[in-house]
Amino acid sequence: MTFFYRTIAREFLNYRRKPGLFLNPLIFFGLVVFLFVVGLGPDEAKLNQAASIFILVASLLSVLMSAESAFDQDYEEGSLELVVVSSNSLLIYSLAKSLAHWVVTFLPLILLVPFIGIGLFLDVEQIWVLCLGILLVSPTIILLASVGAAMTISLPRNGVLIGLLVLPFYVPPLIFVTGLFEAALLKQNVFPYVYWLIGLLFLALGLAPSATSACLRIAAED
Amino acid sequence: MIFENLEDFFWMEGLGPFVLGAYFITFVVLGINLFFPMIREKRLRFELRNENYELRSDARFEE
Amino acid sequence: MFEAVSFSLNIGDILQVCGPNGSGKTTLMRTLVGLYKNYTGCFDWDLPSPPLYLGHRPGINENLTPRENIKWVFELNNQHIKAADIDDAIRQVGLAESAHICCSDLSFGQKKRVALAPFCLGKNSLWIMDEPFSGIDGVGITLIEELFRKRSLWGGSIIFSSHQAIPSGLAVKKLELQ
Amino acid sequence: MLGWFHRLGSPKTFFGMSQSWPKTFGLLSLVLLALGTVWGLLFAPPDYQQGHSVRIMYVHVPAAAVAQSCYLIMAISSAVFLIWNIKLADWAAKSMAPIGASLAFLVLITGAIWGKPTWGTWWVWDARLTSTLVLLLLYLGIIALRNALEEKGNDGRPCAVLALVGLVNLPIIKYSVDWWFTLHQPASFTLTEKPKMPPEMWIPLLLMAAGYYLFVFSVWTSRIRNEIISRERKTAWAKAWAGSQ
Repeated sequence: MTFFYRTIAREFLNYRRKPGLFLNPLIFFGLVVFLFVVGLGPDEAKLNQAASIFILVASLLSVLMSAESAFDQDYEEGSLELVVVSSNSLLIYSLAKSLAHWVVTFLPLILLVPFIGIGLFLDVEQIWVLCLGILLVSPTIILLASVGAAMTISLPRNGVLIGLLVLPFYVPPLIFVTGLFEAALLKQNVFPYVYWLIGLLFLALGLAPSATSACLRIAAED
Repeated sequence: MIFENLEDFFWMEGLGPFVLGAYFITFVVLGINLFFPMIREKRLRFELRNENYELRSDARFEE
Repeated sequence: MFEAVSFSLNIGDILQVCGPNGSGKTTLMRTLVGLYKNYTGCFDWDLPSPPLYLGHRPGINENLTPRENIKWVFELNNQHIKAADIDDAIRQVGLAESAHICCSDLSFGQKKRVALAPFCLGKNSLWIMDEPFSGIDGVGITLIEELFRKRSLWGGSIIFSSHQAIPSGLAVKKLELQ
Repeated sequence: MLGWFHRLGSPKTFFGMSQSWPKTFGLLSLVLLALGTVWGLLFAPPDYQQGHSVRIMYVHVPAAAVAQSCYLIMAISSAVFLIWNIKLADWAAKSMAPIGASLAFLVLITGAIWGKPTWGTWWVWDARLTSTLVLLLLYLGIIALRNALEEKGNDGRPCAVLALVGLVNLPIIKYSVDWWFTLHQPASFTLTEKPKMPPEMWIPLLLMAAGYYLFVFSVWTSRIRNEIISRERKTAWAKAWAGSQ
């Protein structure tokens, strides 16, 4: 367990020294949302209908952007080899890295969402649901992105490839989140969607780290 | 036989182009599937034969 | 790649793996630490702790300082190390002035020295070092030799790879790879 | 059993054993496909609702089933490769990916052609079509990853992991997509769910399905054989193979 905390601490130190690693995706997120708004026009009803979805999609894209290099540095420097040699669990290592990644990418996003929501004429309840949706879906997204990053670790310029690999896996969480938003908008029961999202999260938690660590081991042993 | 003549068959009450098009595309896709491995097999045989030939001629050269 | 390699090592032995480029020195090193699985054969040793490994890529994070990097190497082995000891090691490898700056500002040779610093402190009974002498200046080479000498006196074993001859009079076993 | 398994895993044994498979099964499958086509086009009755466009079913539905089976086979091969480290299984998974992708593509195209006269548009975001699209994307991702890895000289283990993770994902996608579309539109009438299908409709369907399966098997073994030859080109038996004929 201590290895888990130490890895997280090291990641945070790394992010603090290189803020671009998590600020760039945030800026990218802002740009995508801004362009969407410009494209849709200032019509309040139109914006209101589409806002939740494009905020969510923009956050997915921005996270995918930062995830592509999640393990690149460790691989190129040889830190990954040291972890493999040192008989520490790669599973814990990848989980710790995912958690740190989540904290620096999605946490600021969730804090940013209320302000963007006010700017897009969402009412308080919609903003709540939007935050809840992102909160529930983001760990799944991060875990899946880390699998993609670990698979393509030894490949240069892997951004588009990760997108292609991860996209099919993003479909179910995305569907349930949009379902959640719609149910909230129509004042229906949102709990089935919440349960589904939690279920998907647990499934991802059970499978993704082992897939990630398997791929990391393969990369280190190549 | 459902159709009375060839024209009926190609027309299929207006649906002929769709139905026959679907069958056509199916066989094109299957044909491509069949074709590629065959081409590759030919090329591999050719390459390997050439390698063999070069090896043998090298050996002769050394003698 | 190489075939039919066998060697045995006693406590305090230093083994140099030598051979021309492409003879499989790095592969042998990686096999020994478990980074290369595609081999047949076996090696059995009785080690109280995992070997300390210096790879082709030294494992130095650019965004961390030498101090933090060295600490991380020991944390990986669940060894707690005092801050004073780390500073001492940094002084030994001659980086006392650079202990606070990020490794991205260090030269290649200096990074190599950072990677060597854990070897000044490690209690691990076996060192496995892949090309420790590459990219390092004359002072660094004598430094490593000094490390080796102390190490073997203390009863630790070292396996290292290098294609160059070691100038000083260390008692070194040699393993030639074709 | 295990010994037999290992012998099958040896490229040389498999290569010797499968000598006649591509041709035999290929011919057999072409006969079945031809029979099914003739029956489906000429003898099967038109549907009372859809008319003659129901004939597209005979190429569309079996292709959909086979495209999914291909994925299952690929995933099983990948698992065998990861667990027992049998290289042949990796090559088998590699050989299956393009076949599965082309079949998924075929399903989409024939589905679109069926949709035009039936729904009035080439494409609807129908559950079945959408999950097939995702299946196609999964295949394309695996193929792209494989190409990128082989360019770097790495083996296909990450691909195998991806195939296995995808296998878990497929039913989830299927379920979630189904659920989403039933929420968004009333259930459209489907090709397969017929209350009673007369034998003159399901017999050609069966013929086509068997034909597809045999066809895939034939192409698959042929691709595996090519893979074996190109990897083992330095061996004596590979050279002997090139010299024969």
